[in-house]
This record gives sequence, structure tokens and C-alpha cells, in this order.
Amino acid sequence: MTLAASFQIDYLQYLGADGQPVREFPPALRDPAVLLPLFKQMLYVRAFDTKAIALQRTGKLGTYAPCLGHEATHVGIGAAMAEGDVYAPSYREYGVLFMRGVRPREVLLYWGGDERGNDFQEGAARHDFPFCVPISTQCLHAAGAALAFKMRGEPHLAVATCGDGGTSKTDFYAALNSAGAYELPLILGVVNNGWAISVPRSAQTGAQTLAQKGLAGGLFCLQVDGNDLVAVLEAMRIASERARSGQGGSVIEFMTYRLSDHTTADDARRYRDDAEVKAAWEREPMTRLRTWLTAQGAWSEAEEASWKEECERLVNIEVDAYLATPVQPVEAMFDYLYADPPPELLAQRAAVIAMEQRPQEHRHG
Amino acid sequence: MTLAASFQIDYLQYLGADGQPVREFPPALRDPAVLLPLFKQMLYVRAFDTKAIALQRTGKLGTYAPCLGHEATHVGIGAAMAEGDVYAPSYREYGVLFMRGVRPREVLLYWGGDERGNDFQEGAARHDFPFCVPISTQCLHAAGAALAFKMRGEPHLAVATCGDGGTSKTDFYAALNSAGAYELPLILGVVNNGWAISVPRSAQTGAQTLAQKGLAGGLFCLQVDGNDLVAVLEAMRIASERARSGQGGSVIEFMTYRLSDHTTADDARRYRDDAEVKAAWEREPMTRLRTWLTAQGAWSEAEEASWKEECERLVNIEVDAYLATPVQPVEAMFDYLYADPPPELLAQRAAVIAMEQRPQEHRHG
Amino acid sequence: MDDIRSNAANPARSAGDAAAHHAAISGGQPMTATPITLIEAITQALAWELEHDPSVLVLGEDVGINGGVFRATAGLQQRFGAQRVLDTPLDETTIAGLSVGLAAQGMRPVAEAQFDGFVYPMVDHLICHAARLRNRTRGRLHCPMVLRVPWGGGIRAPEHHSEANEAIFTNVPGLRVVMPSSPQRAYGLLLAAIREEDPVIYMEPKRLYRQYKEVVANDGEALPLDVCFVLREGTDVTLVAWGAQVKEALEAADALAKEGISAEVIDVATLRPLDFDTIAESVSRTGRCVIVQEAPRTAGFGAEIAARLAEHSMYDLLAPVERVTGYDTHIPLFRLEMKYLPSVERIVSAARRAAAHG
Amino acid sequence: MDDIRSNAANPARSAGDAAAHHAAISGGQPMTATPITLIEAITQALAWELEHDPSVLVLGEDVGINGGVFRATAGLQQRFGAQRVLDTPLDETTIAGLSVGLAAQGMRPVAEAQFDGFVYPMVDHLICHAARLRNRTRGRLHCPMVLRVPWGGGIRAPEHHSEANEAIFTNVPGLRVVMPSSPQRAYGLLLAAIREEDPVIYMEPKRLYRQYKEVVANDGEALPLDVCFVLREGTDVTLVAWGAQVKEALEAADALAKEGISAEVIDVATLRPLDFDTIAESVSRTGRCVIVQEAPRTAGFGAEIAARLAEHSMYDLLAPVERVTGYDTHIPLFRLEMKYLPSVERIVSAARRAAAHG
Ligand SMILES: Cc1ncc(C[n+]2csc(CCOP(=O)(O)OP(=O)(O)O)c2C)c(N)n1
Ligand SMILES: Cc1ncc(C[n+]2csc(CCOP(=O)(O)OP(=O)(O)O)c2C)c(N)n1
Ligand SMILES: [Mg+2]
Ligand SMILES: [Mg+2]
Repeated sequence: MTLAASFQIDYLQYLGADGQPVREFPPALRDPAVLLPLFKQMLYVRAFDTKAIALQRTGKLGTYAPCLGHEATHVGIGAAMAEGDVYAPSYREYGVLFMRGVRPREVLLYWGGDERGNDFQEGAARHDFPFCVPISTQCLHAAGAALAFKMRGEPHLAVATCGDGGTSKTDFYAALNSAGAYELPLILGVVNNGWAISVPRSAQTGAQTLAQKGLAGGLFCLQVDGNDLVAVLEAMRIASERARSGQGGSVIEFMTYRLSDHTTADDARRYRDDAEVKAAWEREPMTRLRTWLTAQGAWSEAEEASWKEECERLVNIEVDAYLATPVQPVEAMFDYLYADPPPELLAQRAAVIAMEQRPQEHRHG
Repeated sequence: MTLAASFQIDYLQYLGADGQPVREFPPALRDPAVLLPLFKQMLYVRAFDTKAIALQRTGKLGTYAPCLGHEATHVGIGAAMAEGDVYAPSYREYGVLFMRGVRPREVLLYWGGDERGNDFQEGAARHDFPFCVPISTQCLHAAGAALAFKMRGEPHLAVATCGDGGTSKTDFYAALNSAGAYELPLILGVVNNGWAISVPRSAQTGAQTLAQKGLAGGLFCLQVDGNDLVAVLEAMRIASERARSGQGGSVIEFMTYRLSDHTTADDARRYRDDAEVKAAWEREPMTRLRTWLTAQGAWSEAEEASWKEECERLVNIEVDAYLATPVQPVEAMFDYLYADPPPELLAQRAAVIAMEQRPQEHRHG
Repeated sequence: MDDIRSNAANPARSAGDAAAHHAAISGGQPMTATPITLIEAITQALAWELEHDPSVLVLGEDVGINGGVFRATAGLQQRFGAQRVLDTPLDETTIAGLSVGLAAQGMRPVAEAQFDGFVYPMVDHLICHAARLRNRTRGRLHCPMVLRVPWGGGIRAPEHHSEANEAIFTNVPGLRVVMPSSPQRAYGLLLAAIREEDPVIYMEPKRLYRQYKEVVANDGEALPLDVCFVLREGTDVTLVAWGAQVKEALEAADALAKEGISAEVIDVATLRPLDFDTIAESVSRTGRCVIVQEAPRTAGFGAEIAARLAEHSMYDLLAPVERVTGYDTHIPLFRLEMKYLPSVERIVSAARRAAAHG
Repeated sequence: MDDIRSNAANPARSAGDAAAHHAAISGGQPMTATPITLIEAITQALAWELEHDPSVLVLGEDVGINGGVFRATAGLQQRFGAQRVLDTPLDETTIAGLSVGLAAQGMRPVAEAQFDGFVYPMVDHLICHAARLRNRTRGRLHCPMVLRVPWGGGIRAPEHHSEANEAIFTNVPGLRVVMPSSPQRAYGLLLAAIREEDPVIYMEPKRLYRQYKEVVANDGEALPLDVCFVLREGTDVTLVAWGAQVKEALEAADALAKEGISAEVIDVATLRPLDFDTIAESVSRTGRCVIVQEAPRTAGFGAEIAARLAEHSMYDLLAPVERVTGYDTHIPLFRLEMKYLPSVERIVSAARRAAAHG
């Protein structure tokens, strides 16, 4: 036999779970002042997540998908993206979304059953794709965006993220296949949190790593400690530079853990050992970074306490804005379907408005 | 960086294009008596192919997909399969089909626009999947069959073949993903003939080999000279033994070439250089095997001449049977849709029969 | 609530009678005296078939230890093992394609789509293969598979979790499309679907999953897959509904009764093939028909019923056919979804309009 | 043959007038004096838009150097470059998903499905994303894409190459479904589809691709996407058809004329949104309607037209609505396919039956 091809998938880690560097940080990330704002952002995301769950538990929000434990991956991805780039999320990457300019009130509106949650008003997010529930379909939309960039000769890149379960979805494969075929400036970020609802990573595929799926399209593949902000940033830098310099697409597997239930409608105790969750808490992203920043003299308990209070305050402003948002008028069902709505739809719209305006007692029985 | 995973894809070749062994044949394949009947089968397939094209050109067959140049891959795959195994073809693997028991008249009926072409009457083919036009969807059906074998504890394996273009299709990825997840006794044979209609292999994907797509599912991957019958047989032996012994699925890429147009409806000169085709003829599967068998004293020009005559005779019997097959009665449209056809369908059936039976002059105007 | 009444005009089509036809299949299991929900009736039917037919298997996302996101398969993997109740990788194309392969090779897969909004990637295998395997091979192979789909809105679920998309399937030859609307019918129709030799799309109105309970005999008796059920007799107007709207139609009939309008209520139950005779017979007596459909109006399945009335019942109709439907827009996220769904009020208004004619 | 006649009863809906509305877009190109086929009209429209709008691109399998398996894109890659006319990897999910991404980010992709039988893997992206992007984001993003689908039977093609599957799309809010039936309408409607801000499924009756030629002015003038075209006026019966059946309907009208039955012929052209007014107005005059549909009968798009007649035109109808359709089975392989397709004979019989009433 002769050799047709051979491949290596590297694993990237800088900051160990204990807060000690396992190797020297990349030059650009050695200054704590670079990582500090991102750490604060991670705390902010966690404050938001906690509040959103509380809102759901008290009947003020619909089903909600928490992001507990994903903060380093999400914030790191968001930090690595530029204004003209395009992001295609699934449904739990609030850490990325906030960095892109999405406001927490928009996230709450979405899970609160209001389409305006996808009408991102600010920042780079204005051109980003909306929340995407059908698993991994967003990966192909990002590939389409990357193709648009390439054809227009723009220096942007497109990033899509999906879960470990999402790498089984045919759309994920289709996206990496086209990224390879067209050499697209596309990063497919796999947020491997170990579980797809009740199905463990091991049951999704026989592949040793999820990163290696990129080999099917000839992409650059990397596995990363997704709880290590430094590794996430460095991985994104490598992949972004490849993309922007015409070297094509990447699959990056971010190893993290879902410390929460899948959603507020899920009860993970049905299918998951407490011991596993406990062990995962030992590797979570916040503690290690806090340890390191504190050791560098860049952070303290007092600063943390006051920042947490500030987060609480900021989140509450958003929650209030969400709760104060009136329900859309009934005709909003019709008003965004077509640029140029057909007459038959306008007739239905008029009928609904008329029905709404009839006094209540005439409306029943 | 540390290493997360590494892989090697081997390339298998025994008999060079010039008919000289490039390495020693596997023990079971050293006796020319083993290869001779398969060589004869390859000649038979080519005789059939030539005749089918002639039928199409003279208006006696619909669009037909030739298999010129694929004989070693197809016959080798067919030879490696056992009675209880299941095969899921696409649309041009007559060499496999004939080994499974499909009669040439059935192939002709299919391309002649008659559903009975899929009603394989003989041999192992009785349980095989029918022709499959939607690219690579058959790969998942084979995976389903493999899952059935696994669940029933049967020692069989399922084989699906698709083309190089077919490896871009999401169903191909879905099949390899499930083969890995369930450790299925499945072989996905990729018949890489260089072209998917007008799209060259290089435009389908950025992957260096098509075999490596199997890595996305953690499968065993192998690239093979698909014009070398010995390599095809050996690759199938390796993958079959893995499958039957519970070691799971494989992707085997058979490197061959489409010496013909895509179908009789295609004109390859629109998109393909003559020089490429000419070069491919230097590597085609028949000549090299003939050279080797002749050198072993197992074959001669005289034997070839008389066997070709015999092939001609055998194929003509099949063609005659095909041409003599009357069109199905009109009610055949309805008769195989449900085990238990609903009344409304039976009413439509009756109406059609009544319409057929009206004298012709009453039927127009 | 809506126990099945006999259809006086056409007794052969009443559910009880049909059950009798299928009684031979019963293994003589003890009756469940406790009332159960529609979703429990589904679990019970799945368990029955897993127990009695070794070729049956259940597959889908999270159907294993988790028992499905709606708990339809709760306890089944524990009871029948991971060889019979399989979690799949997260891909609907995979679920559909594997099911076709399994069904073609001697198994009876009962696949689950996690939500209605996720069936679209299954459409290719269902239409190109499941629905055609028998026809394509002239009967050499066939495809006895069931796809269970939690269907429709009204549970304040996230996006893509509330779709009434049966029209995707109702124009497809070779499929059967079934939609239960009570625990009893859920049980009997699911047994029939699994025993059917051809593919069945079995859509479950998730709004009714836990809405009320009914005593369901766990006796393995299937209901027929080719009849509409007359749930309430009436003389002035025929209300035709399926899935979650059956409940609205029955409530509308109650309200109409108070106004002196006597409404007959028909649960279509099996959309394809359609038992139009039962509907036509009813309309021949009432002269009026209101079709209730949760899906968007245009080219929904209700159009087929209205079309057949236009073809066959023109001389019976005293009033124009009415359709009460979802609007020609996507079902809104949950803050507005109840404004979208056909309501009792809208059904009552339509019936009143019809009753005002003739 | 069927040049567009003005709709006397509703002149605003005639094609000529509509073209006038869109004349401003015209770049004043010279008229093509040579008659061209429907497929050539499509190539011409694609070339026009590629020439005039830099955001337009064409993508699909074999659309590049090969010019498409039907030659619809012949010469376009050579003329506009591989950046504007792209071969895709062999995967329909990919084509649909990339198109959504492209359209959302400022491009106007015109994608090709190679045959009708291969659109099913595209359904997910079309329904879940293309049709919803505007609604989902409250107008922040939208999806101006076109999917061209060679449609229908009658060309002795292999399996999966002959399907009339428009009903997959006609119940989907947010989509437009268009089907031309002459070279002129193919040109004008395709221009309109590409310029449309929302997604359009553009189904091309492949049986008409090369059946006859017509002079088509290459003037960049689009036709409206929301009208039915009255192709022939008549007083006794209205024949409603779309796609390849328009030709059968016109031939049936000729045959009926010989028997003294005057048939009006309407080409639906845009199925969704449906211009029902034109149909209703015609039926109000003729009192009879025969709907011709190539797809399987049950729950095909013809049902929607019949349903609307049952709702709105009951008092106009002198005879029951007739549907002449494909049967409720898969279109057979080509040896039998002509037995399956609606024939002139079947249309004539139905019209005669209708004319016998009232
Ligand atoms: C196409 C599709 N099928 C099923 C679902 C239901 N579903 C929602 S989330 C989920 C699991 C996703 O797991 P993973 O991709 O690992 O992402 P995670 O939620 O863990 O971040 C499933 C099955 C869906 N949203 N879309
Ligand atoms: C889903 C689908 N899309 C498109 C086609 C049309 N088509 C038929 S063969 C073919 C190319 C196939 O190429 P490849 O997989 O390399 O197989 P080959 O024909 O070369 O053996 C295409 C695009 C199809 N049959 N199915
Ligand atoms: Mg996960
Ligand atoms: Mg090929």
C-alpha cells in the first residue's frame, strides 16, 4: 500500500483549568488588559443567563436555552469578529450576539414569543442572520454569505456556530463541503458541549474528534479548549487570518460543557449523571480566567463584586425594556411577509383587524 | 499545540496499467483461474453496454447511462458480495447488478421506461434495492439495511455505491455519519470516474481524496485503483471482513474514469478535453487484465474472440426478451401503489380502463 | 369528552364497528380503567406493538432514555432495550433514509420527527422512496414505516414548533396521512398505522397531548385508516375538522346548539386516502359545510374537501362552502399565535353565515 | 400560437397593459425578430438580468460550461464569467442553503434545480428560511432568490424527471409560485421573478421548452407576478390551466369550438398569490369551470381553485366544477406516461359534461 493522504488535528490550550498557563500565551494576549474586558463580558453574559432563567421560571418568558458554561467560547468568537463580517448563530450564543451588538432585550423578546427579537437594531448585528432553530441550517447561510463576500471581493468572513449534535446534521456537511469546493472565507465553529438534549457526543458519530469532520471538505481543522478564552481567541485568529487571506474555510471544535439543562423545558437529570456535571464545573471557563487575572494583579474580589452589581443593573434595564414592550398589533402577522403583499393577504389582514375591533361580548358564543 | 488525532489514507494497487504487477497479489488472487471468470464477466458487461447504446441510438431505448471503463470496479464489488448481503445501486453499476442476479433485460426495461425493470427476479438481487436516481439517497437505504442486519444479529453487510459527484450529496454524509454512530456493517463505495456530468471531481470538494470523507464518521477509509480488479477485490475483502466482524463501516474510493458520455443524452465534448479521455484509455481496466492473464497463459486472442461471440449471443437473447415485452396494461399505473388500494384509487383505475376500451374514434374530438 | 358516536347514516363507518372488524388482532389484554391522555395513548400503542411484533422498532432524536421531548416514548427503551428503541444522530434526513432502508428489509420502523417544523428534510426520502418503493419495484419491496410528527400550534412553543404542514404530504400518492384527535383514536389509529403495509405519516396534535383524558382499552384493537368519524350528529350544518380543530369544532357545535343551529361534526382522521363519502352523505342532509383547518388557507387540505363538494355536492348545497383556516402567513411566535389559529368564535360565525342561507 | 389577448372584462389584468407598467425598466434593447423557444426565452431573460444587475448570479449543477442539462444557461458562463454563473457541488440542500445566504447578503441568486424530482431536499431551506426571512426579522433581512425548476412530464425522461409537484409549495406563505406557458410569458415572468424582493419558485414546463417558437422582444420588460392571463375568450365554459396544460386547454378549446361550445381559456401563470378575481369573473359569465392540472388529483393546486369557486361562485355555477388531473398515483415511467397526463380528450369530455348542465 502507498499513502494517499495523511492528516493531523491539533489541540489548542493555553490556560489550564486550574488557572495556570500550560504554555506561553500568544504575544497579543499576554497583557491582562486585553483579556480583562472579555472576562467582564463573560460575567455579564452569565448574569443575563441567570436572569433569563428566573424570568422563565416566573412565567415572564417562554422556553429559554441557557448558555451556562459556554461563556469563553461565545465571547471569544464574538471578540474575534469584525464589523463587516457576518455571523449566523443557532439559538444560545448570547455571548457572541452581545459582542455583535444584539441587545439583551432582543434576546428576551425572541424567547418571549415576539418576532422583534430578531430585528437586531444595533452594531454589526444588523446584518447578521437571525436566531436559527432548525439545527445547522445556518451553516449553509453563512457559507452563502461567504460566497457573496468572495464574489464581491470583500475582505470579510462569515462565521456560523452549531453544537456537537449539529455536526450530524446534513447541512453542516453541506456547508463544509461548499466551503472547501469554493475556498470560502468561512469558519464553522462547533460548540461541543457534550450533549444534544439527551444524546451524548459519543452517540452522534464514530469520529474521534468533531474537528476532523472538516477533512471531508479539505478544510483547516482545529480542536480547542473552549473553556480557555485564550485558546478560543487564538484559534479564531488563526482561522480568520486564513479566511481573510484567501486560504479558505475552517472547522474549529470548541470543547466545553453544558452546565445547565438543554432548555428550561428540559430536565437533564433524566439522562445525565450528576457526577459528570460536577466534574465539568471543575473545568468551567470563568474560574480559571479569574484566577489568572487575579494572579496578574488585574482583578480582585472587590472589583468582581462591584462589576456583578453593575451587570445586575444593566441586565435589569434590559429586562424592564423587554417587559415594557407591548404585544405587536394583530396585523403584524401580515406586515412583514412580502415587500409587496398580495391583495388576498391584505383582505385577510383587514378581516383580522375588524374582528379585533369588535367588542368582546360579540366575539364569543 | 498537542495532537488531537492523526490519520492516514492508503492507496491500493496491484496490477499496473501496463499489465505488470506493481506488488505481489494477495494470496487468494494469485491463481489466474480466480480472476479469469471475472475478466470474462467484464467483457460481458462491456458487450451489454455497447449494445444498450446502440439500442438507444436506434430509438429502441430511452436515455441510458453507460458504464464504459467501470467494469473492474463494478464486477469486483459484485464478486465480493454474498447472497444475504444487500446492494443499493445508483443507476450505472450493471457489472454489480449482473453479479447479483439482475438480468440484462431488466436493465433494458428500466431504461426503456418500464417499472418491471426494478422487479429483479433472480438471485441475491431479489432483496436488493432498485435503481436509484436521486443521487446518493441509496446510501442511507443501505445504512438502514445494515442497521436491520445488526439488530437481527445477521452476518450480512450492505453495500451502496455512488459517484464522485455523489459524495457531495448530503445523504452520502448522513450515511457515513450513521455508519460510524451505529458501527454498521456498511461499505460505501465511491466510484470516482472523474466527472459528475460536466463538473470535474476537483470542483466538487476541497478534499484531497474522496476516501477521507469517511473520517468525518470515523470510518475505515481506503483509496483504490478502480481499474485494477485485484485491488478492487482486495479492498472489498478488507472492508467486508471488518464489517462482518463488527468493526463497522468503510468508505472505499475506486479511482476509475468515465470513458463515455454521462448518458446518451449528454455530449461530453462540450466540457471535456479529448486528450484527457485519450489518456484515460491508457489506464482502462480490461487491457491490463488481459495482458496479465495472457502472460499467465490463461487467456488468448482466440479465446477472447470466441467469448465475445458468446457474449454477443447472450446479450442478444436479453435484448430480444426486452423488445418482446409488451407494454404494461394501463391499470399497472395503479396496481402497485398500495397493498390495499383505497376505493377512490380503484375508481380512477376503473375509469382509465373504461377510457382505454372506448373505440378510438370516440376518443378524440 | 368526545367519545365516538355511531354514524347513523352509515353504520359501517362508525368507529366501534371498525374496531370490531379489527378485534381479531387483540391479544385479550386487560382494559385500562384509568383515563389517559392522548400522549399516553400513543405510548401505550407503541408499547403494544413493540411487545407483539418483533419487527417493530422506534427511532428518533431523544426517544431513548429521555423518552422523547414530549415523553411519547417514555419508558420504552428501558422496557424493550436500545436495540428496539434507538436514539438517532441529530439529522432528519438520516432518520427518514434509515427508516426506508429498515422498512425495505423487513423491519417496521416507527420514526419520530421531534417537531412538525423539522420534517422538511425528510420530505425527499418520504416522497421519492417511501411512497414509491412498492410501485417502483412492482411490489418486490415495500415500505411499512410510520413517521410520527407532533403537529400544530397552541402550546406557546418556540419557532418552528407549531406548524400545520400536512399539505406537504396530502398531494403525494402512496402515502397515508393520519391525524388522531382523541386518546382513543390516537391509540387505535397508531396501531393501524404501524400494521399498515405502506408508509403512514401520523401527525399528532400536540395541543391535545395532555388536554384531557379518556379511558382507552389497551386491547390492541386498531381503528380503520380509511374512514372519517362522525363525532356528533346534526341537521343544519356539517363541521369538518381534523387534529386539534376537532375540539374547537365540537365546542362550536355546543355554542351553535344554544342558538338553535344543529351542527354535525366530522373528524376527518385520515386525510389521505380521504373518506369523502361520509362527508358528502352528511352534507346531503345538512346542505351546509364549514371546513376547519389550522394550516394557512390557500391550498391547504381543506381545499380538497371544498373541491370535492364543488364537484359532487353542488346540488345538495344550500349555502356556499365555508373554510375557517389559519391565515396565509406563518403562524406567529407565541405572543400572537392564538390570533392566528381558527377559534370557536370564527367557526361559529362561519356556521351562522351558512345557516342564514337556504 | 397563444399570443396574449387582452382580458376584455378586466383590462388592467391583461399582459400588454402590465408590460406597459413595467416598461420603464426596459433598457430599450432592439427587438429580436427571430422567433425563439421557451427555453431560449429563459436564457434571454437570464442574460438580460445578468447584464443589467450586478447582484444577479446563476447557480446550479452543470449550469456553467455545460449550459445546464436543458441548455437554459447555455453561453452564460462564457459571457458573464464563473463568478456570475457557478457550478455547484452536487447537492440540492447546498444550492438552496447557499442561495438563502447569498440573497440575505445582497445578492440575487437565480438557482436551478436540475429536475423537478430533485427539489425535495431544497424544501427545508425554502420553507423554513427563504419564505420566512423577511417575516422572521421584521423586514431587517429579506430573501430575493429565484429557484428555477424544470417541471412536469411528457418528454420520455427517466424516473424522477417528470414530476408536477407544485403543491409542495402552494400552501407556503411567503413564497411566490410562478409557471410560464409560452416563450413570451417565460421571458416576462422570469424577469419579474428575478426583480421580485421575495423568493419565487419558477417552474418551467419542460414539455414546452422546445415545442414551438414565438417572437419575444428582448426589451427587459417584465410581466406582472399576480395576474392570470386570459388567452382565449369564450362564453360557455372556462378552462383554467397552468404550465404544459395550457396548450392542451387551448387545443381543447379549438375542438370544443367545432362542437359549438365556446371555451374561455385562462393561464393561471402565478399560482401563489392567486389572481382569483380573473377566474371568478370568467366563471360568472360562463357558469362552468374545468380545471386542468397535471399533478395527482387529490390536494393538488386545482383544489384551491375549485374551493374558491365553491365559496365565492356558487350562485354563478350552472354545472359542478370539473377537475381534469393526473391520477392519484406516481406518473409512470415513460412507456405509460401519456396515459397519465391530462389529455385534450379528457378536457373536452369534461367541458362537454359541464356544458350539458344549466
Ligand atoms: C432540524 C432540527 N431537529 C431537531 C431540533 C430539536 N432540537 C433543538 S436543540 C437540539 C439538540 C441540539 O444539540 P447541539 O447541536 O449539541 O446543540 P446544543 O443545544 O447542545 O447547544 C434538538 C434535537 C431542531 N431544533 N432542529
Ligand atoms: C438529487 C439529484 N440531483 C441531480 C441529479 C441529476 N444527475 C444525474 S447523474 C448526475 C451526476 C452524477 O455524478 P456522479 O455522482 O459522479 O456519478 P456518475 O454519473 O459520474 O457515475 C446528476 C447531477 C440527480 N439524479 N439527483
Ligand atoms: Mg450540544
Ligand atoms: Mg462521476
